[in-house]
Amino acid sequence: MTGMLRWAFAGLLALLAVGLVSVVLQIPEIGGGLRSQVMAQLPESGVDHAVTAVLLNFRGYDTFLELVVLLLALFGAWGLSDSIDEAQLDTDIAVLTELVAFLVPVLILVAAYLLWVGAYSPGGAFQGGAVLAGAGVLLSLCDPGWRSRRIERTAELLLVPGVLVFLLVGLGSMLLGGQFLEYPKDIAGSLILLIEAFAMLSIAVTLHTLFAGTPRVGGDR
Amino acid sequence: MTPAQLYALVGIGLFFVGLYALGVRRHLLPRILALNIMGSGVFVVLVALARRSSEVDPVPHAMVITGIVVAVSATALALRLMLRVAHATGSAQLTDTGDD
Amino acid sequence: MIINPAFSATLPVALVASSLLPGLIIFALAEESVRLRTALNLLGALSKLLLVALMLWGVYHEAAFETRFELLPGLPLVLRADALSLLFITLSAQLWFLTTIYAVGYLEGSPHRSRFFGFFSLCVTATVGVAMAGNLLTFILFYEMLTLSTYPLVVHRGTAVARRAGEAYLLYTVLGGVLLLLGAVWLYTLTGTLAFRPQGVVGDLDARHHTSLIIIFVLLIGGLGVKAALLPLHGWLPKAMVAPAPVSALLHAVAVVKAGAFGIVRVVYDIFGIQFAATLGVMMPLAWLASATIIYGSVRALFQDDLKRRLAYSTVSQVSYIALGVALVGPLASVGGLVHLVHQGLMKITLFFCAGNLAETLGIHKISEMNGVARRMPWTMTAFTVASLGMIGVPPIAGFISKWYLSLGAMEVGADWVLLVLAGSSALNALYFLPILYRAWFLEPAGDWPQERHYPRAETSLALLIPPVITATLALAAGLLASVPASPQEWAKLVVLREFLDP
Amino acid sequence: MVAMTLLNWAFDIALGSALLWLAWRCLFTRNLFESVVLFVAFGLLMTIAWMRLEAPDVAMAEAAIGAGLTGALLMSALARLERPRTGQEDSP
Amino acid sequence: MSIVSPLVQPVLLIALPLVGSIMAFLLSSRRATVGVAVVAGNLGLVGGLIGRLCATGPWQHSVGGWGAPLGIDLYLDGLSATMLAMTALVSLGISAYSAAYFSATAARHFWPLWLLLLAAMNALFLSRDLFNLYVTLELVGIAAVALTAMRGQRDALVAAMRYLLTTLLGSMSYLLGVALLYHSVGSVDMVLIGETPVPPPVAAAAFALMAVGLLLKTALFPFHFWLPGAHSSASAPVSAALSALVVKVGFYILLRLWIEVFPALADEIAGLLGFLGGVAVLWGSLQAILQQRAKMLVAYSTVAQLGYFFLALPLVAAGGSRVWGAIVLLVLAHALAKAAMFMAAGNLLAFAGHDRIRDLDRVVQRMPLTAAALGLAGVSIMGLPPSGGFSGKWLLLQASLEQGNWPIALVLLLGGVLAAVYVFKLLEHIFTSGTPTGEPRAVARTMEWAPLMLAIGAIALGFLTTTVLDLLAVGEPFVPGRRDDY
Repeated sequence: MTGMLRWAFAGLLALLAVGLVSVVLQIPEIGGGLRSQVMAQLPESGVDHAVTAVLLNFRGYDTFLELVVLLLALFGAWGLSDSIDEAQLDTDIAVLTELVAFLVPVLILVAAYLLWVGAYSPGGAFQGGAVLAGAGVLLSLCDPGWRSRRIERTAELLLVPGVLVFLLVGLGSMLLGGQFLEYPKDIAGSLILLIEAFAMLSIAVTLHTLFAGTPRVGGDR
Repeated sequence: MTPAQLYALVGIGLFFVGLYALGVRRHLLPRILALNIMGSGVFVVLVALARRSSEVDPVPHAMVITGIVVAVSATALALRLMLRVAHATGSAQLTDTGDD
Repeated sequence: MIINPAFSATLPVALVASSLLPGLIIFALAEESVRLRTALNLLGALSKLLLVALMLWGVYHEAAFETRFELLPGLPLVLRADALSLLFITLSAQLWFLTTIYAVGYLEGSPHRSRFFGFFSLCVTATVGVAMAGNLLTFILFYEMLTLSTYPLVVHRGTAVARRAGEAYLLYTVLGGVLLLLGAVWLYTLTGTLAFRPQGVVGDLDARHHTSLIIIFVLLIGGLGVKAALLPLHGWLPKAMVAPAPVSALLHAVAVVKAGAFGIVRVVYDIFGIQFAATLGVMMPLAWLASATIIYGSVRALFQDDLKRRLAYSTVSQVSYIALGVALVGPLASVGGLVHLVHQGLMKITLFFCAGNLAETLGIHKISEMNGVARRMPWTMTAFTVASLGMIGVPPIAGFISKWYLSLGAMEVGADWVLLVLAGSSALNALYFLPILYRAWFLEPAGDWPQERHYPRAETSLALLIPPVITATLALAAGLLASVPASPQEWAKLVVLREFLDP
Repeated sequence: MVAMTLLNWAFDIALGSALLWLAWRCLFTRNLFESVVLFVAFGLLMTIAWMRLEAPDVAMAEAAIGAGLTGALLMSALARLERPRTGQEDSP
Repeated sequence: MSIVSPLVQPVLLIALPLVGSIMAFLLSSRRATVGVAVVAGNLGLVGGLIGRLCATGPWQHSVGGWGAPLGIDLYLDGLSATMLAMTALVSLGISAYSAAYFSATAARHFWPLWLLLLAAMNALFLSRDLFNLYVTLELVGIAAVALTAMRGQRDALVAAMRYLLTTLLGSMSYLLGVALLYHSVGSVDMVLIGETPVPPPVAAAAFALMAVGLLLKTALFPFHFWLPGAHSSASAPVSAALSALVVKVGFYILLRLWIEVFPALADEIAGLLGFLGGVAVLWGSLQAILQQRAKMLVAYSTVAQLGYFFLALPLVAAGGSRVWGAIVLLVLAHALAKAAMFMAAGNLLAFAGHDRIRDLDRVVQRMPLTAAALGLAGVSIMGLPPSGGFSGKWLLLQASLEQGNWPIALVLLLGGVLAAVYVFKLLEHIFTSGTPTGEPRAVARTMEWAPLMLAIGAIALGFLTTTVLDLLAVGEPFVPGRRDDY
C-alpha cells in the first residue's frame, strides 16, 4: 500500500474508532447482565463456580461446539500436513532437561488440580488442558521424539473422547426425557466432572498435536 | 468514565490497531498476530463492560474463554497454512492481486 | 356436448407428452439403434395426429380441453385447446410427421442423430405447448423452451459457421425473450391476470393506463417479432440457413417463425382484444411494419443466388402476411392472415424439402446451378413448382386464397394501399420464383451436377421424395377444396367468428 | 482511600497504554522473532488486565492458552519458516 | 401430514454428521461409504423434521433445558427448514460426486472436514443465539478454508490463506457487534434483543459491525475479492460446496438479523445494499464473460448471482414476505444450479485435463450427461422458464414493477441477458470442436449423474415454487417477533 493510501486508511480507522468509542460510552448500565439469573440457577447447575456453570451447563452447547472447533482445526492442520517437514526445532536446551524432568510432573498435578477445583473456584478443563499441553510442549522441546516413541497410539485415540463423551451425555439426557445436555439434577455435578475430565485430555492432546505436528491415524497406519 | 470503560476503550484501540496492521502489513505472520490482537480487543470489550456494575456477570467470561480457544484453533490452522504458502510460493506473503 | 372431464383434462397433456416422452427416450438411445429411434419418432408423430383429430372433433362441437397447474402464486400453467390453437397444432402435427420421415432419410448415416431427433422432438413439444398455451406465462415458458431446443439444431453441424449462426440466433431470441418477459410482468401488475380470453383482458382498464398498455404492446410485439422475423428483427433467419434442411424446413414452416406469428395473433386477439387494440391505435403501425417487411423481404430475396437464402428472405416476407391480416382489424382480413398461417407452412416446407433434395441428390445449392434440373428430378421440381406458384398467388393453389381474403379484408376496412403492397409483393414473388422455374424446366443442363448420387427406385430416396409431394398436394388441396368443412379456410372463419362476433 | 483509587487509576491507565504500545510494536516491528516475543509479552499483560477486570478464569485461560500455547505455536512456526525448503509444489 | 416420531430431533442434525466425521477420521478405509451414508441419513432426518414441522408447526429446543436468555435455544421454522433441506440435498449430490472424485489419500482428509462442515452448517441454521452463531460461523469458516487448502496446489493455498484472513476478520467484526448488543440488552437471543429497546447509536454500530462481518463472508461486492480465487482453485466438490452453501450461511444470518433484530435500521441501509447488489450483478457477470477458464467463469457467476439477493432488499420494505420468498427461491435455485455447474466444470477439468473454454472439444458428444447438467443449470442461472431461477426472478420483477422500482427491474433483466452470454459462452464450445489437448481421461458415472440430478432439481424447483413458498411460510419467519409464541 502506498504511503498516501496508508494515511487515508489510518485516518478512516481513527474516525471509526472515535465513533465506536463514543458509542461504547453510551451503552446503558443494565445491572450485571445475566448475573442474577446465573446465581439463581447456580444451585441447579451441579457446580458452585458461576463461570464453570455457564461453560459446562447453561451455555454448555457453546463449549461443546468449541471442542468441535479444536477438533476441526486439527483435521484442517492434518489435511495440510503432507509436506511440512516435521523436523523438530533445533533449539539447544539440553540444559533445561533436568528442569523439565522436574517441571512436567508438577504441571500434570497442576492440571489435575485445575480440573478438580473448577467446580467451585476459577479453573477448569480448558486451563487444565492447556497446562497439560504445555507439559507436552516442554517435553517435545528437549526430547522431540518422545511422543511418537511413547504414547502415540493412545494420544491419537485421546483426540476425540472430549467431543464424544460430551455428545453422549447430551444425547443420554435426551433419552432420559430432557433436552439436549439437560443433565439430571442429582448427578449433574459428576456428569460435568466426567465431561471435563475427557475434555481436558482431548484438549491437551489436540493442542499438543497442533504444536508438535500431525497425527498418524487412519489411512496413515 | 470508570476503569471498566477505560478498558473497553483500550479494547477498541486494540481492535483498530490490529485492523490497521492487517491492512498494512504484507507478511502473513504479523497479519495472523493482528487478527489475534483484534480478538483480544473484542474480548476485553466483552469483559470490561461486564465489569461496570459492582457484581460481575460471569457469562461474558465464559464467552471469552470460548473465544480464546476458538482463536487458538484458528491461529494454529493459519500458521500451518502460512508455512504451506511459504513452501509453495517461496514467500510468506500474499503476492498476487487481491485484498486491500 | 358432454365429454368426460378427466378425459378432457388429460388430452392436452397427452398431446404434449406424445412428443416429449419420445424425445427424452431418444436422448438415451445409442447412436446405432436406428430402428427403435425411427419407430419412436413415428409412433409419437402418429399418436399426436390421432390426438389432434380427437380434439378437432371435440372443439368443433364446442368442447373445452383444459389442464391447469399452479406454477407461480396465482399464475397457473394452463394448457387449453381452442379453435385458434388447433389451427396451429394441426399444421405442426401433420408437418412434424412428414418432416420426421424426411429427416430420417436426410440424416441417414450422419453422426449424432439421437441428439438431433431428441431436440427435434423437444422443438415440436415446445411448438405444441405454444399453440395450447392458455395464458401468457405458459406461452412464454414454451416460447423460451422453443428457443433452447432449436439452438442445438441450428449448431448441429458444429462448424464455426454454425456456431456464429447460433450466436446470432441466441442474440436475437434472448433479447426478444427479455422484452416479452418485461411486457408480460408489467401487464400482470396492471391486470392481475395473463389469461388468454376472447376480446382480451385489458379492455376495461382505466384510461390512464393506456400509455403503459401501448408500451406493453410494443414490448410484446417486439419480443414476438424476433421469431416472426418482423423488420428489423429478422437478421437471424437467413444466417440460420446453415442448419440441416429438415431443421430449416421446420424452423421456417412450423416451429419458430410461426410461434412468433401465432404469438402476435394471441396477443392481439386474446390479450388486448382486436377492437380495443384498434382503439389504442397500435394496429395501423403494425400493419405498416408488416407491409414494409413483406416488400423488404421480397426485394432482398431477389438478389440471393443461394437457394436456401432466397427461400429464407421469402419467408421473412410471407410470414408478415399473417401479421398484416391481423393488423387490418377486419373479419375477412383476419381470415386471410390466419389461413396463411397454414398455407404458408404447407408451401414453404415443400420448397425447403425440395431444396434439401437438390442439395442431397445433386449437390445443388445455388440457383445458377439449377439449369435443367427438372429433367433429372421431375417429381421434386413439380412439387417445387406448385409451391412457388402458390407463393406467387396463382389460383387455385393455397396462397391465392390467403391473398384473396387479405385483399377483400383490406377493401372492407378501406385500407386500399394494402392492395398495392399485395400486388407488389406478388409481382416480386413472381420475379424471384419464375426464373428458377424457367431454369429448371426450360434450360439445358450445364454438364455434370456438382455431387450426384443415384438411387435405385426413384430420382432420389423415397423418404426424401414423398414428403414434398404430399405437402405440395396438400397445398393444392387447401386451395381447391377451400370451402369444404374443416378446411383451413373454414377453420379460420370459425376462429374469426368466435373472436369478432361472439358477445 | 482517594490515594488508593488514584493509584488504581494510574495502574489501569499504565496497563492499558502498555497493552496498546506492545500491540503496536508487536505488529509493526520488522523482525518476526521480536514480534512473536512481543506477542507473548502482550499475552502476559493481558493476563494482568483480566485479573484487574475480576476475570480470574479468563486470566488463567489467557496465560495458559493465549500467551503460553499460542506462543509455542508461533515459535515453532517461526522456526520452520526461517528454514524454508525449496518452494516445491505439492501434488493435489 | 404424516405421523412423525418425536425422536426426530434437530440436535441429531448436528450429532449425526459429527459422529460421521469422527468415524471418517479414525477409520482407515471405506470413508466414502460412511460419508455418503451419513449424508443420506442427514437428508432423511431433514425430511422427518419437515414432516413434523408441517404437522405441528415450528418449535424450539432449549439446550440444557434452561431457555433464553440464560441458555441457548435451537429453533426450527419454515426458513431454517428450507435452508436445512437445501443443504441436505446439495450435500448428498456433492458427497456422491466426491465418493468417486477423490483419491484415497485426498479422501482421508476430505471426509472428516466435509462432514464437520455439514454439521456446522446444520448447527448454524438451527441456532438463534448470536454468540452461538459466532461459534458456528467460525466452524463453517475454518472448515471451508481447510477444504479449500486441502488441494495443496499453490493457487489453492494462496486463495485459502486470503479466505482465512477474510473470514476471521469477518468473525471478529461480527463478535464485536454481538458484544455491544449483549451489554445493552443482557442477552444474545435474537428475539429477546429484537424486543428490547437499544439506544439507536449502539444498535446502529452493532448492526454495522455485524453486517460488515457477514458481508465479508457473503462476498457482496466489493467484498468479493477473495471469492473467485478460492472457489475456482479448490477441488470441484469443494468449489460446489463453497459456492452453493457456504456463502449462503452469512446471508442467512444477515436475513435473520434483518427481520428479527434490526427491522428499522435494515430498511435504512436497504438502498445501499440494493445498489451494491446491482453492481455485483453487473460486475460479476461482465467478469464472468471475460474469463477464459470454465471454473473462473462459474466463480464470477457466483459473485453476480449473490448480487441478486441484495438487489432485492429495497423491495422488502414494501413487498414484505413475498419478496423474501422470492429471494429464498433464488438462494435455493442458485445452490442447486451452481453446485451442478461446478461439478460439471470439474468433470471437464478431469476429462480434458484443462478447463480452457476455447479448447473444450465436442464435450457434448463425449460427456452428454455433463453437457446436459451444464445446460439445465444454465437455464436456471439465466432465469429461463421453467426453473427456480425463473420463478424467483419473475416474483422479484413483479414486485419491482408494482413498486415502480425500474432500476431494479432493469438490472434483473440485464443480469439475465449477461448470464445468457456467459452461459452460452460455455455451452457453445461444448457443441463445436476445439483443439484437443492431451489424451482425455474417462470420468466416473456418478460424477456425471450427480451434477445432472442437482441441475434437474434446479429445474424442478420451478414447478415446486408454491410448495416451497408454503413450507417457507410455516411459522411466519418473515414477521418480526413471531418466534416467541413458542
